[in-house]
Parts: sequence; C-alpha cells; structure tokens
Amino acid sequence: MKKVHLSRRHLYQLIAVVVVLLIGVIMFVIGKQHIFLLDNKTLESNGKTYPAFSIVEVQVNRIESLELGPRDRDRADVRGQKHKITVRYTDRSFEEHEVVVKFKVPLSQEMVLISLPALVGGAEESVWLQPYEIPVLLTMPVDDEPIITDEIMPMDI
Amino acid sequence: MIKIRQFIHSFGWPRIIIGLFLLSLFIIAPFVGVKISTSLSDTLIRFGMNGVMVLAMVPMIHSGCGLNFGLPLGIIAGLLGGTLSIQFGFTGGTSFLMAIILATPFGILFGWGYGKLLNRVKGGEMMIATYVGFSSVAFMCMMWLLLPYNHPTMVWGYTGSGLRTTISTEGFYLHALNNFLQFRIGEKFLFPTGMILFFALMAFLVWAFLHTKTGTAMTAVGSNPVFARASGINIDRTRTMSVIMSTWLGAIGILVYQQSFGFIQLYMGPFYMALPAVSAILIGGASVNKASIANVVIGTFLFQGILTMTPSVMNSIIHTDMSEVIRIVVSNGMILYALTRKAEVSR
Amino acid sequence: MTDEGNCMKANSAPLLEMRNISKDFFGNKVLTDVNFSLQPGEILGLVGENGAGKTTLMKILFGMEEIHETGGYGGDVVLGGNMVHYQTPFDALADGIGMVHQEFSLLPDFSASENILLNREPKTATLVSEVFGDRLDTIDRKTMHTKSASAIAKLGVDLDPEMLVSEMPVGYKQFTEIARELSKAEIKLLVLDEPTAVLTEREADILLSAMRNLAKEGIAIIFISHRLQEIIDVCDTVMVMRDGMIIKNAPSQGLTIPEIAKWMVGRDVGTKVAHRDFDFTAQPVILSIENLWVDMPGETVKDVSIDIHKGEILGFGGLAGQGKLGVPNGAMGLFPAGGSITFEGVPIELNQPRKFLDAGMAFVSEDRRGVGLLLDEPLDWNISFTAMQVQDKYLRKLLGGLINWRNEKEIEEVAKKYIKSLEIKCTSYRQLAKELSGGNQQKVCLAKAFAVEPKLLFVSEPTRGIDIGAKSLVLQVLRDYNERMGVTIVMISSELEELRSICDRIAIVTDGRIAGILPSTAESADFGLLMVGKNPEEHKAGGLND
Amino acid sequence: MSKLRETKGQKLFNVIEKNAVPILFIIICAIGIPFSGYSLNYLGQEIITRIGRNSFLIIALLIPIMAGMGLNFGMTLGAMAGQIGLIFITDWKIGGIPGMILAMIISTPISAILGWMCGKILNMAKGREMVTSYIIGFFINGVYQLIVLYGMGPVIPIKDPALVLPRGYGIRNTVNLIGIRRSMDNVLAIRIFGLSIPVLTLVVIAMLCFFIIWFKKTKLGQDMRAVGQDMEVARAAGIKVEHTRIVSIVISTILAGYGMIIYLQNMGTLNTYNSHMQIGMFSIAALLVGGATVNKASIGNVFLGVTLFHVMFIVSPMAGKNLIGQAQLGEFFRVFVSYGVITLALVLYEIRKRRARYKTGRLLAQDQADMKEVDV
Repeated sequence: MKKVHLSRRHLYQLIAVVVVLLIGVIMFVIGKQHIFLLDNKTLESNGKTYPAFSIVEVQVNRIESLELGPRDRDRADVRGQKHKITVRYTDRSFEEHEVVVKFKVPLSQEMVLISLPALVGGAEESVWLQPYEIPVLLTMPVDDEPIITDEIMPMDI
Repeated sequence: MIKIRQFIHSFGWPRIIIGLFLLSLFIIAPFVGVKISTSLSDTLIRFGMNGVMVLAMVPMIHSGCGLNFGLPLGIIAGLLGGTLSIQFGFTGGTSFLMAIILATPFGILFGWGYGKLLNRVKGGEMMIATYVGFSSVAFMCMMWLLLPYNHPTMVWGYTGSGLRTTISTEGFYLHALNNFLQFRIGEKFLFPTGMILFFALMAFLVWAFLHTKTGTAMTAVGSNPVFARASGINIDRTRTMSVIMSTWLGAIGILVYQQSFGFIQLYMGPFYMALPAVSAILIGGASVNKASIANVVIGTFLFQGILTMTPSVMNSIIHTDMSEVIRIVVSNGMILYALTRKAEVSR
Repeated sequence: MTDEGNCMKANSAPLLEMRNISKDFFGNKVLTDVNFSLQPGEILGLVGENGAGKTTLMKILFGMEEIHETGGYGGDVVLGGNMVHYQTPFDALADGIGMVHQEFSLLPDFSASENILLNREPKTATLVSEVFGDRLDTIDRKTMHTKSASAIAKLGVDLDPEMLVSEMPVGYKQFTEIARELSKAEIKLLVLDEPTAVLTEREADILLSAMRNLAKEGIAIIFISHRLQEIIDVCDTVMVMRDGMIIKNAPSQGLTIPEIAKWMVGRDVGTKVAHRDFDFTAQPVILSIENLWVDMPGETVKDVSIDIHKGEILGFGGLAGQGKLGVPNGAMGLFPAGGSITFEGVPIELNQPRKFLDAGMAFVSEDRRGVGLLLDEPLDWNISFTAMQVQDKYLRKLLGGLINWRNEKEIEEVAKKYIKSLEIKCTSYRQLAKELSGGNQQKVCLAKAFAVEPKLLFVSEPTRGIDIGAKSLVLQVLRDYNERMGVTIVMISSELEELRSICDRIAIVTDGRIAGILPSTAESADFGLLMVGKNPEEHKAGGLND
Repeated sequence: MSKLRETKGQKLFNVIEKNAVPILFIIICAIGIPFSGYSLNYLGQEIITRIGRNSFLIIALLIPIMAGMGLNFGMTLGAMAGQIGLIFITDWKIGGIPGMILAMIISTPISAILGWMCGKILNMAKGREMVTSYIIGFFINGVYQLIVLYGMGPVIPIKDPALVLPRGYGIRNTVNLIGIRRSMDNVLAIRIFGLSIPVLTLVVIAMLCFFIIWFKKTKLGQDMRAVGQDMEVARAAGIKVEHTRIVSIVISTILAGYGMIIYLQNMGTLNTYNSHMQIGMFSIAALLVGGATVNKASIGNVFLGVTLFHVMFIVSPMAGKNLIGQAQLGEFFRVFVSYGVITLALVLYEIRKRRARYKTGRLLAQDQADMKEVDV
C-alpha cells in the first residue's frame, strides 16, 4: 500500500517536471523574437519582376501600421511563429487593395526580409520571405570595457 | 601518520590548500617568465602595507568580540588623521608622524563608542560590526563633502570645497616608511625595511600588551567570559579597551597603507576593506575567538602572496586575469570556513 | 476506591513490568536490581533524593540515547506482556508511553492547541502536496481545536485551546504539557516528573483530581514528586528509591510523611558520621546574608537570610532546583541578585564579583567547565589568573609600575606548588585544562581559589561528577584547609551524607528559602522533611499525638 | 509574580521603541517631501512603480524569518540565479511574458541548488546565520563572476555580440533587457487619477501574498514557525529541524530569483555585476523600515517598508540639493540611511533580546519590594 502511494507521488512529480519543461518549450516558441525587415524595393526573381509600390501601407499582426515609399525599408519586432501581414496599396487605377497573408517563420531565423512587392505579386513564399543576416563588419578590435564589480551606490533601485 | 593527520586537523584543509596553491604559483612562476625576485619583493611590500590592518583584528578576537568587520571605522579615524595632517600643512616624514598623532584621538573616540555599542549586543557582534562599518563609511561620505577642508591639493578645484575622492600623498607622507633604510638585492628585489620594521614594532606592542596583566585579562575574557567575570574582571571595560585598540590599529594601518600606495581613498574607498584583513588572519590560522601574532604574519604573507602571484602567473598561463575572482572566492571561502567551525571553545 | 482498584489489578496482567534492571555509567553503579510492576489504572508514586536513580530508570524505560551511548542496561522491560527495548523515545511514545518533563517543552508563541498537537496536526491533502510531499498539506484547524479540547477535557480543567502559551500562568503550561500526552489515542502509561513543583496549591489539587480521572479510565501513571502529601493522597502505591535500589514498594494507605522521608534520606536513624565539635556561636559572624534573591535559571532564590560564623564549615543542602546553588552564585554576583550581604561588618555591593573577591572571599563554582576553568588555556594560567587579577600577584612592575608584566616564573612556581600539594595528575604545568579528567579539573578549581588565600570560601558541588577516590581527597583537602588556615567554608552539595561528613551545621534550601538549619548530627529524617518542605518539629509533635 | 508593572511613561516608551524605525522614517519623509519640491502626483506614481518593482523581492525574505533564521542576506543567491535566467533569454531572443516565464523556469533549479547549499552551511553556523548568509552572498558572487565573466562565451555558449564583451567572452557590464522591458507592467495597465497602475504585476504580488498566507497554514509552515521559536522543542516533537531550515532558505532563494526577474523587467537594464549585490541590502533595509525585526515580519511590514523607504530614496537627492545645494549629499544621505537603518534594527533586536533575559530578575526585585511595603 505504501509502495503504491510512493509511486503515485513520484508520478505526480514526474508529471509536474514534464509540465514545467513543456511550458518552457512553449514559452521558447511563443516568446521567440523575430525582426521583420519590410522591403518595398523592386525585386527580380526567377525572371519575374515585382515592381516597388509608390506608396504602401503595411501592418504586421496588430502592431501600428507602417507606410513605405519606394525603396524604403522598415522593421517590425514580433514574437512567436505565426504571423499575419496586411498590405494596403493603391494600384494604378486608384483602386485600393488589401492583401492579407498568414505565414510561419522558422524558429531559428531571427531576422527575415519580407519583400512586399513579391508578396503582393503572388510569388512563392521562399521568394518574398528570406532569412537575413547582419553583414559582419570588419572592425578594429575594441578595448575591453572595464568591469566594475563593486559599485556600492546605485542611482536607482 | 597520526601526527600528519593531527597537523592537518589542527591546521585545517583550507589553509593547506591555500598554502599549496601559493607554493605551486611560486614553482610555476619561473617557467612562465615571471621573475620570482620581483614577485617576492612585491609580496613583501604588500605584506608591509596590509600587516598592521590585519594586526587590528587581534585585540578584538582576543577579547571575544569576534572578527572585526567594523574595521572601516578605524580606517576612517586614519583618514581623518591623514587629511588633517595635510590640511595643517605638514609635509614629508613629519606629516606621517602627525597623521598618526592626529588619528589617535579619533581612533580612541570611535573605538570607545563602537566598543560600548558592541557590549550591548553581545552574541550578535559580527553582523552589527559589519553594518557599523558600512554606515560609518556612508556617514563620512557626507562629512567629506561638508567638513571645512580647504587645502588646495585636497579639495575639488572648481568648487573649492569638498574633498576629492582620491588625494595623492606625494609631497606628504608618500613612502615615508618604504624609503627608510630600504635596500636592494640584485636588480629586482627591493626590501621595504622601514615598513617591515614599523609592522614589527606594532606587532611587538600588541605582543607585549598581551603579556601584561590587562592583556592576560583580555585573553581570558575571550576564552571564557564567565570565568573572567568570576575572577573579578570587568568584561565590558576589557572588551571596550580591545575595541579601542583594534580601531586605533586600523587607523594606523590605513596610514601605512597610504604611504606606500600613494593615495588617500576617501568616500566609498574604505567600504570593503575589512574583508581582506579578516580573511588574511583566518588564513593564518586564527579562528573566530583565537588569534596570535604568528597568525597575522603567516596569514598576511599567504594572502598577499596569492594576490601578487595570481594575476601575473595566471595571466602568463591562460592570458586571462582571474585574480579578482580567485581573491573573492579564497577570502570569502576562508571566512565561511571559520564561521562554520563549531565554536572551538569547548564550553 | 483503593479496594476497587486492587480487585481490578488482581484480575489483569500487569501493564508494565521492569525486571532486574541494572545500569552503570562506566563502572559507577546507578541502578541495582530494580523490580516492579504496574497495573493499568494504577498510580505509582516514585520518590527519592536526587541521584537516587529515578531519572535513570525513566530514561531506560524511554530508550533515551544516553542510555545506549553509555553501554545499555541490564534486565528486561515488559510492556503488556511483550519484551520491549526502545531505541529512541519516539518508539516508546508510539507504544503509548507518554512523559511530562520537569522543564516545559512548549513553544511560547503557539496556542495550547498548537502545542498539544505539535507535529501531529490533523491535515488535509491538497493537489500541491501530491507533488511536493505531504508537508504541504494544510492544517485542519477545526479538527485540531476539537482534538485538543477533548484532551483538555480529559484533564478536567478549564483551558481555552486557543490561548497562547506565553500568556498562560505556569499551571496552565503544565496542563498543556499533560494534555499533549493525553491527546495521543494510544496512551496507556503516563510518566509525570515533578508536575506539581511549579503549581499553586489550587492548581495542584486540580491536577491531582485529573490524575484520578485518568486512572479511572485505565491509564497507568508514574508520579514523581517531592511533595509527599500529594504522593500519599493520590497514589495507590509508593515506591521509594535510594542509591539505585528500591527501598520500599508499598501501598500508600497508612503511610506517613516522616516514614517516607526517612526511607528517602536513608541510612537508618542513628548512623553516626565523623563529627567534630565546633561551637560556631562562640565565633563572630563573618558573613551575614539578608533577604537575598537571585535570578539564576532553574535555581531561583527567593528570600534567604543567614549568618555565617568565622571558622565554621556550613553546608547548604536541598533538592535540585530548590535554589541552594543560587545562594553562592548570587552572593558572588554571577547572576542578578538583590538583598544585602555584609562581610566582616562591611556591606558588599551585589552583582559585582570584583567586590566579592576584594573583600577576601572566593567561590568554586559547580559549573567547572563553564565558570571554573579556561579550558583552552594551560593549567598555570587557570591557577594563577584570579589571584593575579584581583591581588596583583605574579606580576613584575616595569617602568615604575606603569606596566604590570606577567611573571611567568612565579606563575610556574605557584602552579607547580598546587600540582604537588593537591596531587593534580597532569603531563606538565602547561597542559591545557580541557585535557584533564573531571577530578583533576576540580582540584585546579580549588587551587585557583586557594591561590587567592580567601578568608571565606564558597565551594559548590565539589564532588559532582568525580570518582570516589577523588571525592574523599577533595573533602579531606577542604577540611584540612579549614582547620589549618582557619578559613570559613560554605559548601553547597546535593549529597546530604557528604555534607554531614564535613559540615558543622547544614541549612536546607527549599523553594528558594531556607527551610531550616540543623546541626549535622541531626537525624537524617529531619533533613528529609525539610527538603520536602515540612517542619520536623511539627511532625514530631503530630507523631506524639498519634 | 505574573506581570511586570510598568508606569505609563514606560509603556509609552515601549510603544515608541517598538516602532522606532518606522517612526523615524515617517519623520524623515515628512521633512524631506516639502523640501524636495516633488508633487504628490509624481511621488504617488513613483511609489506605485516601486511597490510593483520591489515588493516581490522583499516578500521573499519573510519565510526564513518565520523559520527563525533571521534576515536572509543570502537572497542575493536567488537574484544571481534570476539574472542568469535573464542573460539566457536575452541571448536566445525570447521576449515578453513568455521570456520572463522561461527565465523563471531556468532560474528555479539554480536557485534551488544554491539555496540548498546555503541552508546546509547555515545549519553548520547556527546562532550566526545572518553574518554567514551575508558572507555566502559574497562567496557565491565570486563563483557567479567566474561563470558570467569567464565561463559565458567559451564554456556556456552565448552568441549575441550585444551581450558579450568585445574580447569575446564574458557578459558586458550592462545588459539591455529590451525584450522583456515592462512586459509585465504593461499588461492590463490602467490609469486612475493620472497614475498608471501595473495591474498584472500587482496581481502577481497579491498572489504571492496569498501564497505566504496559505503557506503559513500548511504543515510545513507550522513546522517552520515551531523551529523558529525553539529548535530543541521542535526536535523533541519529531520535526526535522535541519531539513525544515534548509527548505525555508530554498523557498526564499527561489522567490528571490523570481523577484529579481520582476524587478529587472521594470528596470529594463541588467547591471550584470552589481544589481544582485545591491538588491539584497536594499530589500532588507526596506523590510526593516516597515517595522519588521530579525524574528518577526509580516506582509504589512513589506508594503509600509517599500513606501517609506522609497519615498526617502526618491526625495533625498532633491531635498539635499534644495537644502544645502548639493544633490550628491542627498545621495550619500540615502545610502547612509539604508545602512544605518539595518544597523539600528539589528542593535535594537539584540538589546531587546537581552532585556527579555533580565525580566525574571526584575520580577523578583518587584516581589521583594512588594513584601517590604506590606511589612511597613
């Protein structure tokens, strides 16, 4: 009887640990920050040209919408995997269009480049959504900042 | 075998490890291009600089007040002496002597008040001492701003009032002791005779005091206060006296330190100065309620040796200066070890 | 009632039997062949002087650690027909044996109910406790209240279970302690160690009637007390112990206090001890103590007045905890004290040991290791310290007396002198005090006092914890010192025989006051009566009337 | 001989002495506020912010006090664990509430291990828990530096160049916590009378308060209170004294870790090598200002303490500037007061302990005086 009880407790403990780890994983996924670089440049890909908009309004999830002129680039900081992007633009016939695209960003890609013309132009996702790496600049080695480990008086607490 | 085990038991593992560590540093040093003579000389100088402050632990440990975490209070008395000596315009060797003389009344006064306080909180001395040290440093921060000092080398240039955070002792008592009878062996080995002699004098005074009637009473108070009381000793007075002595020695200690270091560090400078002194005497074999001059000498040498040797040797081996971390771990580890020993008085 | 009880007992098997119990501490026999049995619902009164072996017997019953550490015991303990051998008190508790100690084991900021059910609180399991263990069960306060209230009800006292212990009068604390044992469902046997010592008469009456109630419900009680009237009133059987043996085990009916007191103190009336004739009244009063009170934990002195004459050996006796130890400790000023003491006509300020020593008195404390010695220092320091500090002996004056330098040579001499004269066994005069045996430590304490060359010497429990050989030597040394140097000696001891062998007269301290002073030739039964707070004169008169 | 009689004056003195610290602070604040020239609205906003920011940390101190182990100067251990969690989530770019939760999950095992160690050591140093826990804080700080300053980079992978020192290993002096900055405070934040109130943070703190209240009702809480009052009595009753003490420190350390994460999400920047050392001291000071003592503290003390202490902290530089013309003086003043208040509280505690010991003596003296009066 005692043994059964003991193993039940172990089971509960195991479940608790698993649940906590699971929460950790979920938090990792939904909390992961990505930076969207929103591009309004003419893009050529696979022989197709997606011309830039003269002006375009774009909204990522529910973040305040951005307006981009031709060759503009702006960024949006987002969290999580699933995103919705809403593009509003006026075409040559002065008709307003709204394109809504839902997509997922790979977990490992911290920064992605989104080409709005390609997105609206109906290109493949791999065309309008590309991983982006900050170009590594060759800089002079910087002096180490001094490490202060015994500051006693904080300005604010 | 039993003898070795007894020795290890009485000496304690941490001390042996620290000793072996220092020894290995000295052995490795020549292979990585660190000159032993320089290191030894540096160690000696730092020994002289810090010795008196470590000595300041002895009277309070003897009277059972525990480790003097309130050393900053004594240091403040020394700072007052030093700055006043400069303010009054003394220069050269005289300024050092005057600094000592001027620091003395402050040391006695602070020590007296501090001792009275510690008598009212028997059993909780160490924690309270720590915070007495901290709060007095913070209090003096305000005073350094407000006190009417006006010697141009000491005050802020643009306002003409309020002391600077660091004041150079050059032209005053810089190397007042270091240069006395200093001699050189070879190219790199400098022996700071004056400073070592001064330490020896102070150590002799403490040793001699402990051989007098009052000194004997002090030891008894620390060893077993109830016994001392039953022998007619006024415990509170004896303890207060020990605190005054410790505080005064702290004041002298910082002056010796400054004359070698070259700067008076005011404001938050004295804040953490108690911890190295506390751990040095513990490394030397003292416990929370027992200490001797030998503990001071051995401990200061070992501790300062490590502080001198680790940066140079470690830097040469792994190109990283980890000495600060080693200092923190070694010194605080040593204090922890001492605090967790079962009270060695078998009462 | 007693007849009824006897009928019941005759029909049933004994609840507890202790057979041929013997126990020695490293060769020192403290219990010899103890046999007794106890029926359910019986109240057994256990009486005896301190050191008679009562406590050791109870410790054996409970399987206390110190019994195992010192080599176990001989004989059998049989509970309800089964042989038992408890490893820890918790095992005994689990078998339904409860004990209420003399010192309270209560938490001041907890209510009666929380104390009664300490670590046995009723709990409700929660989901959290499934994960983190049952210590996170919540406590069921309601059940706790009812449980503790019913335990208190068994006692028949009016005590609010929610009352904080710190706000209780002493008697209620005692009731709380007992209720804690009663709250255990399986309780069969209850040991009460001097439960009435701290109670007022009315409270004691309540407790005694509660005990009778419990006995009716079939709980057996071992009742240890020095209040003999209570023993006679409440117990079915009285068992008297002395020197580790059962002297008497008899039904309480018909026993009288003088009878029991005589058994307790023992040595049939008329035992002659070596006695000297000393007429203290012919000598002037050297020390006069008036209205002394002393706040010494466990040995409170309430109001003691006595005149001590020059050259006599005065004994202070009495049971432990009654205050005899408080007298010298308070006089010297080691514990807060009030009243007045006058030495050679000069009033001595209290609470200042220095004044006491300066006047020419010395004190050898009963607490050798705590007060008497510098354990971590060598012998010579221990011996010379007091004389050096109080009388400036063994010092060399330097710089015209400005510096008092320790004179190591003189210190060595005096240490060697006393090592020789008191036959202190040591490797050298520099040996640390903590390395010596108890007897030799005691001699060092005496040497320390002798070195002061006092006019009056207080010696407290000089033979406690030392072997027989050393005992007689220490007593001999004291007698010699008194006779050769004419030093007045006040000796405090728990052993009446020891006092009677060297003292001229003996004061018995009971309940913080002097119950009476008798010459050491007085009958031991009279001392016994004084110890239990009865006046021998009255009882003699009573006896005559019968 | 039950109660000690006291005159009215003595009673009043006792009341004042019992509340000396809060009274002193009310006076300091009452003088400081007008001189600082701050509007009440500003002060109100600051107090609300700081209650949200600091209360969790201070509440973490309550449990060891309950277990009789005094002020847990070792709470810095938990703060370090929390900071390590934050460094990881910053490197992994996990933001918002999920980032905070993940940081807490990472900090928990580290806090638990450190707390367990700390508890073990404190069991070896019974009677001087406070000074020992204080030194443990320093000791572990050394280990923390070893890990963060030398281990992070070569041993523990940290990729983000914004975190790592230019030399290639070790974390920078300050870490920008932009990912989680105010992420908790801003959820459900509302404005009342022009004051913005971080509702979620306050809800979490309220939940912690309920946890503490609930905890006191558990068997473990009861055991802790028992151990705190008298270890020997608790042991005699079969309570595992040592284990209980360790658990109390473990819980306190874990809570301190969470508290540090909440604190830093509000601050927005992590002072890698200093934040944790300072926070222990200031939390303890705040608790003591609220009227807590070494052996008794309640949730009420926490909130009163945060309010009074932080008003002093905000007001003093400006008051110093307006009074003497030096803002720096006010800054030194508040540091002095922080240390001074801990000193004062420790001293008062020890003195009270001693006075309680002499009570019996005073009772006896009183009894005898009574007798004499009767005689006369």
